[in-house]
Amino acid sequence: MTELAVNLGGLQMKNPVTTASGTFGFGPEYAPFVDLNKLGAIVVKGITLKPRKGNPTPRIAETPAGILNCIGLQNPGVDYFIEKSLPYLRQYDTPVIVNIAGNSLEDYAEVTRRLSAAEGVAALEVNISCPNVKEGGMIFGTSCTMASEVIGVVRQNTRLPVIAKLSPNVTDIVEIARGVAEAGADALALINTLLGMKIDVYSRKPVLGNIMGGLSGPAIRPVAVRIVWQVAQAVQLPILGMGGIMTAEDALEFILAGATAIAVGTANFINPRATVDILEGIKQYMEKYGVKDINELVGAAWN
Amino acid sequence: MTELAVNLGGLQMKNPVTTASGTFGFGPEYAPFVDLNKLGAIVVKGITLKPRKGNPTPRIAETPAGILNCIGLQNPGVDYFIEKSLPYLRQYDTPVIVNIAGNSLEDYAEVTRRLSAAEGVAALEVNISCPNVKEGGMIFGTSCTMASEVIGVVRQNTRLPVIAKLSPNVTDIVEIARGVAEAGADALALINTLLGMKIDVYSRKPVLGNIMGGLSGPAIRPVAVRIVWQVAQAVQLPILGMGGIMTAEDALEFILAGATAIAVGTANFINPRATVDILEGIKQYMEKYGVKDINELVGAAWN
Amino acid sequence: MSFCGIAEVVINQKVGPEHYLMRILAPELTRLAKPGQFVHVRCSSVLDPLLRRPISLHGIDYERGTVSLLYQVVGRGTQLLSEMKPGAEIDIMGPLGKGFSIPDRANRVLVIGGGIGVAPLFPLVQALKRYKIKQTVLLGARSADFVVGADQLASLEVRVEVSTDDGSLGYKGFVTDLAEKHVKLNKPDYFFACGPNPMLKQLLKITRKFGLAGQVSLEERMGCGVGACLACVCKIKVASGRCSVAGVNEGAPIDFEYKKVCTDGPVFAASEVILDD
Amino acid sequence: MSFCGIAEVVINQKVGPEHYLMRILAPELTRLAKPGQFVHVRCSSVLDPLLRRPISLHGIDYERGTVSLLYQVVGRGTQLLSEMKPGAEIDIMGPLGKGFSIPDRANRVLVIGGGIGVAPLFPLVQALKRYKIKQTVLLGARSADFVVGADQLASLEVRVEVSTDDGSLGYKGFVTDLAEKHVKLNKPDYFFACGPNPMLKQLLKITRKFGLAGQVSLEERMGCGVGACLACVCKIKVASGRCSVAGVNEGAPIDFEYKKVCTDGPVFAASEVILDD
Ligand SMILES: Cc1cc2nc3c(=O)[nH]c(=O)nc-3n(C[C@H](O)[C@H](O)[C@H](O)COP(=O)(O)OP(=O)(O)OC[C@H]3O[C@@H](n4cnc5c(N)ncnc54)[C@H](O)[C@@H]3O)c2cc1C
Ligand SMILES: Cc1cc2nc3c(=O)[nH]c(=O)nc-3n(C[C@H](O)[C@H](O)[C@H](O)COP(=O)(O)OP(=O)(O)OC[C@H]3O[C@@H](n4cnc5c(N)ncnc54)[C@H](O)[C@@H]3O)c2cc1C
Ligand SMILES: Cc1cc2nc3c(=O)[nH]c(=O)nc-3n(C[C@H](O)[C@H](O)[C@H](O)COP(=O)(O)O)c2cc1C
Ligand SMILES: Cc1cc2nc3c(=O)[nH]c(=O)nc-3n(C[C@H](O)[C@H](O)[C@H](O)COP(=O)(O)O)c2cc1C
Ligand code: FES
Ligand code: FES
Repeated sequence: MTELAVNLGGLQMKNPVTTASGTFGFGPEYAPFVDLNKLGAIVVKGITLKPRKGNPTPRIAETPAGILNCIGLQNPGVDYFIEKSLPYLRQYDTPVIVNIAGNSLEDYAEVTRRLSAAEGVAALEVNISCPNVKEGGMIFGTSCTMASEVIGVVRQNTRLPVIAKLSPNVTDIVEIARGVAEAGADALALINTLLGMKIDVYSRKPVLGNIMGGLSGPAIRPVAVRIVWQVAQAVQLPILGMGGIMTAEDALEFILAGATAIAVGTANFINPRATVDILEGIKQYMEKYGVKDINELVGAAWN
Repeated sequence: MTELAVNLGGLQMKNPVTTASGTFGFGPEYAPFVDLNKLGAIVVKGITLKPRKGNPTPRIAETPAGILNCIGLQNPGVDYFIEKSLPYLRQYDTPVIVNIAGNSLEDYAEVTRRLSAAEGVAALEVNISCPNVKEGGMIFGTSCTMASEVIGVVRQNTRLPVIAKLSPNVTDIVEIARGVAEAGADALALINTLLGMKIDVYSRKPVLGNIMGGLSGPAIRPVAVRIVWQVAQAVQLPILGMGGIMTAEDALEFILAGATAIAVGTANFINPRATVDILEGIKQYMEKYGVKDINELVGAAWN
Repeated sequence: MSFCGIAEVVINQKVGPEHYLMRILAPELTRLAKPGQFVHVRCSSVLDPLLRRPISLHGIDYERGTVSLLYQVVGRGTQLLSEMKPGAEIDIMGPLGKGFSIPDRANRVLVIGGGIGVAPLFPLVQALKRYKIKQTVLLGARSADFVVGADQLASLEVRVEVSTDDGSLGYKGFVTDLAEKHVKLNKPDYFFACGPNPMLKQLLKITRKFGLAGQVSLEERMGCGVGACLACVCKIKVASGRCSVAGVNEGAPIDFEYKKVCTDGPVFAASEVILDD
Repeated sequence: MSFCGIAEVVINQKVGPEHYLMRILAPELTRLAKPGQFVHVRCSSVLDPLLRRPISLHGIDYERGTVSLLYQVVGRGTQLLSEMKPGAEIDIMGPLGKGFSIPDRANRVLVIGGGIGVAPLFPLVQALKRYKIKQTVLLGARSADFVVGADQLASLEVRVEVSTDDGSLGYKGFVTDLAEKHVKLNKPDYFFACGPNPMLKQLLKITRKFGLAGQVSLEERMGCGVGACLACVCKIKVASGRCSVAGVNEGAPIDFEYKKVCTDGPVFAASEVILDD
C-alpha cells in the first residue's frame, strides 16, 4: 500500500492534493466533477471581513500557457461564508483551509478570530500576496516587516495552523519566508501569481479592467518550482506548493523540490477533474517506482 | 510612407527591431535566413573580459510556452570578439550593440574601454541581470546600489550610449531603473530572464546542468509588458523592450506599453526569420491603421 | 450534473464567411441540455491556447444524442476549432449555465439576434413553437453574407425579418431599429435577445421605454465556466429601495452586485441587467 | 544556405514499436542535404511545445526532392510528429550541421548504430557504397522489435549484424561487444557511429584501445540549431601540449573547449570528443 498522508504544519491531510484559493470557489462548484471527499484539503476563495465587489471586467485574459486575472477578491465576507458556505463544506470528510485577506492588521485579526470560532475550519492560509487589490494584498507580502506583522497578528488570534501565502514578486523570497517563520507561521504556501499585464494592440488599451493582473498557469511553473526549491532548503517549514500544476508529473516536480503538499489552481478551469486525476497519477507513479510513502519524495531532488 | 526610425538614448536606428543578446550569436549564424541590413540593430551575445567556458550541459530545457537556459555566458572574450567578430559585423549597415558582463567593477570598466576603442560598436548593453553566473551577473542587478555602481563605472569609461539591462527578479524594478538612470544610463533594456528551474521526475534531479536557469519566451511576456509599462511611466529613459516577443502584435504590445525599440530573443529559435517577419508586420499594422510614425505608438496605451 | 470528457465531431462545415457549424456526438451531454445553455470546449490538446471557449448550444438533437454549435472564427481558439475534422475528438464540458425560461404569460414573442448572437436562439425558437407561442424573429448582421440561419428559421415556419447594416439584405440599418418598429406596431408581450453588448444596450433602452419584459443572453470572458473563479461577472441591479429598476436611471448611480454569467446566467431577466460601455 | 519553411508530409507511417518513418517533400532542402546532417522541425503550430526538434536525415532522395526521417516517439514533440497525416504541412528548417566526411584512406569501414542512432547511418551507408568502400554495419537494440532498418540495409547488399540486449535477435549483448569482436577479428581501418552516450563512451574506449580512427554523431539538447544560442555544446579536447589526445588520459584532467553540436557537429572526429557520464 502506498502511504499518501502528509502533515502540513499541524494540519493532517489524507493526501497531498489540495485546491488553490480562488480557483475552486467554495466547494460546490466542482462537486459535479470531483468527489470532494477524495481531496487532501479544500482551500476556498479569499475571504475578507466585509463583502467585496471585486474589480470591473474583463477580469481574465489568456496568455501563452497562462492566464492573467484581476478578480480583486470578490467575496461575500466572513460572516456570510461562515453561515452559508461552511455548512456545505462540513458535509465532507475533507479539511477546509480558509484563505484570508485584509486591508489592515485589524482586518486580518478580526477575520482570524471569527473563523477560529467557527466550526469546520481546519487551517488559515494568509494571503499577503494578492496583486489585485489596492490596499493590503501584495504590499504586505513584498515587505519583510509587514509580512511578519500580518502573520504575527494572525498567530496571536488563532490556534489553527497558519499557512503564510507569499508573493513571488520579490527580490529575496527566502528572507520573507524566514520572517514569517519567525512570526509564527506553521507552513508556507508558494506561490501566488506573478504580476503581469496584456495590451490589446487594436484598441491600444490594457485588456484587463484593472490594467494589471496576476499571472498563473503552466507558464509560471518554472518560477514556482525554483522558489519552492530555494525556500524549502533554507527554511524549516512545510510547504504547500503551487503554480501551474496541470498533471501528476507537475505535482511531483514540486514535491521533489521540497513541497509537502500541492495545490491545483488554473488547471481546474481546463480540466475540472484535475485534482483527482493528479492524485491518481501520483499513486500510479508511486506504485510504478516502488515509493511506499509520499513523504520519501519530499525534497528528494536536493541531492 | 511610414516612418520607422527611432532613437534609443542617442543610438539612431532605422527601425525598432533588434535582437536579444545571446539568442542571435554574433550575426553570421542567422545571416542565411535574415538580411542583417534590415535590422534596426544587432545585439550580440554577452562579452566578458576573459573568455568563458560557460556551464555544463544540459543548458536548455523546454517549459510551457517558454524555455529555461543556463548557458553561463560562454564567450570568446572581448579581444577575440573585437578581432574576429566585429569585422564581420562592420560589413553591414546596422548598428552593433555589444552586451557586456563582468565579475567585478574593474571587469566592466576594462571591457568598456576596449570596446569603446574598437571600430564598429554603436552602443553598450550592460548585463547586470544574468541569472546563470555565480559572481557578478544578477547579483549586480538585484541591488539598487550595485546596479548604479556598475552603470556609473561603464558611464565613466565610454561615450557610447549605455543601455542598462535589468533583472525582473526584484521587488521594485522602478527603483532600480531610477538608480541606473541617475548613474548615467541612456536607455534601459527590459527584461532579462526570470529565474526558474525544472526537475525531471524520473531521474529525480534538476534538468539543467546548472540547476537553475533563466526563463524566456512567450510564457514571460505578460511580466515583461507589465515591467515596461511600469518603468516607462516612471523613468524618463527610452526602453528596449523584450521578453517573449514572437509576432508583430507582441512587439506592438511592448511599444504601446512604452518601449521605444524591441528585441527578439527566443523567437529566433522557433522562426529564424522572426526579426524581419516582425518588422514587416509592424509596417503592415501601421499602414492599415494609418500610423505615420512609429514613435506615435510609444506608450500610446497609457491613457 | 454536467458532462466533461471526449466527444466525437460528426460534422464541422463552413456555413458563412467566418461561420462554422459543428455537430458533436455526446449523448450524455445532450440528454441534459436546454435552450440557452452553453458548452465549454478545448480548442487544443496542448497548453496553448490554454482556456476552454464557451459556445452556445445551437442545436440539441435528443434523439441522435448530438448537439450543434454555430460559431464564428474571431481568434485563435475558434480558428483551431474550425480546423477539426469529422471523426476528431473534442474535449467538451457541459451543458453549463441557466438557459432561457419561457414564461406562462408570453403570447406574442419577439426574438432578436445580432450577429453570431443568433446561435443560441434556435433551440429557443423550436421550444416556443412546441409551446405554440406566436413569435417573430429579427436577425441583424453586418451584411448579407453575415446573416446565418435565416433559411433554417424560415423552414421552421416562423416569421423572420432581417436587417443589415449596409442594406445588402432586408432592412437597411440596425436590428434594434427593426425591433423598435416591431414593438410599436405589433405590441409583443415578451422578448428574448442575444447579441453584442452595444446592440443589447440599445435594445434595453427601447424595451424599457415600452415596458416590454424579456430575457437577454450575455457574454463575458470566462475561466472555469462553473462559477468558481468569478471572472465572468456582469452587473445586476440590487433589488433595493435605493434604485429604480424600471427605466435607465440616468445620472443617479445604480447599486449593483456582480453575478456570474456562467452559472447565474448567461440568460438574465432584461429588467435586472446593467450594461456598461 | 539553409531552407526554412513549410513542406509537405508525403508519408508518415509506423515502422516499429515506437518508430515512425516520415517522408517530406522539400526540394530546396533536399538539394542541399548531405549524410549526417539534420533538420530542425516544429511539432506544433502553437506555442506549446515551443522548441523545434532536431531529427537526422535518414533518407535523401535527390531526384524526388524528398527527405525522410526515422524517429522514435519519446516525448510530446515526437508524439505530435507521429500524429501528422500525409498531406499535412510541416515547418522544417535545414539541412543543418556538418555531416559525415568520408576519408580517402578508408578501405574497410565499420558502421555502428545503437537504438534510433541508426537513423543517420543510412545515407552514409549509401554513400560508402557509391564510393565502393567495404563496410560492415552493426545494429544494436533493446530487443528484436526495436531493431529497425536491418532489412533495408540488407537490401542494399551490405553486411549487417544485429545485437539485442535480451538476445531476441542476433547476438545477445551490447553492440559494443559485437564491435570489439569485429575490430579484433576483421581489423577495420575506420568507423562511424551514432547512438546513445553510454554506448558511444564504451565504443570510444574500444576504438581508442585499438587505435581505430573514426567519426561519431552526437546528440545534445538544442535551442536554435544554427550555432547562435550555445545550448548544444559538447566537450572537445583542446589540441594543446597540455593533454594527450591519443588515449583516455585517466586521472589527469583533460583540457577541453565547448563546441556546438549543431554547427561544429553533430559529427565529430572520434579522437577529439570527451563524453561525460
Ligand atoms: C455564454 C457564451 C456563449 C457563446 N456562444 C457563442 C456561440 O454560440 N458562437 C460563437 O461564435 N461565439 C459564442 N461566444 C463567444 C465565444 O466564446 C468567443 O468568440 C470565443 O471564446 C473566442 O475565442 P477565440 O480564441 O477565437 O478568440 P480570442 O479573442 O483569441 O480569445 C481570447 C480569449 O478571450 C475570450 N473571448 C473572446 N471573445 C469572447 C466573447 N465574445 N465572449 C467571451 N469570451 C470571449 C476567449 O474565450 C479567450 O479566453 C459565446 C460566449 C459566451 C460567454
Ligand atoms: C543532431 C540530432 C539528431 C537527431 N536525430 C534523431 C533521429 O533521427 N531520430 C530520432 O528519433 N531522434 C533523433 N534525435 C533525438 C530527438 O531530437 C529527440 O528524441 C527529440 O527531440 C525528443 O523530443 P520529444 O518532444 O519527443 O521529447 P521530450 O523529452 O519531451 O523533449 C523535451 C526537450 O528535450 C529535447 N530532447 C529530448 N531528447 C533529446 C535528445 N535525445 N537529443 C536532443 N534533444 C533532446 C527536445 O528536443 C526538447 O527540447 C536527434 C537529436 C539530435 C541532437
Ligand atoms: C482566478 C483566480 C483567483 C485567485 N484568487 C485567489 C485568492 O482569492 N487568494 C489567493 O491567495 N490566491 C488566489 N489566486 C492565486 C492561486 O491560489 C494560485 O496561487 C495561483 O493561481 C498559482 O497557481 P496556478 O498556476 O495553479 O493557478 C487566484 C488565482 C486565480 C487564477
Ligand atoms: C539562450 C539564451 C542566452 C542568453 N544570453 C544572454 C546574454 O548573454 N546576455 C544578456 O543580457 N541576456 C541574455 N539572454 C536574455 C535575452 O537577451 C532576453 O533578455 C530574454 O531571453 C528575454 O527575451 P525572449 O523571451 O524574447 O527570449 C539570453 C537568453 C537566452 C534564451
Ligand atoms: S467563468 Fe468562472 S465564475 Fe464564471
Ligand atoms: S542549438 Fe543553438 S548553438 Fe546549437
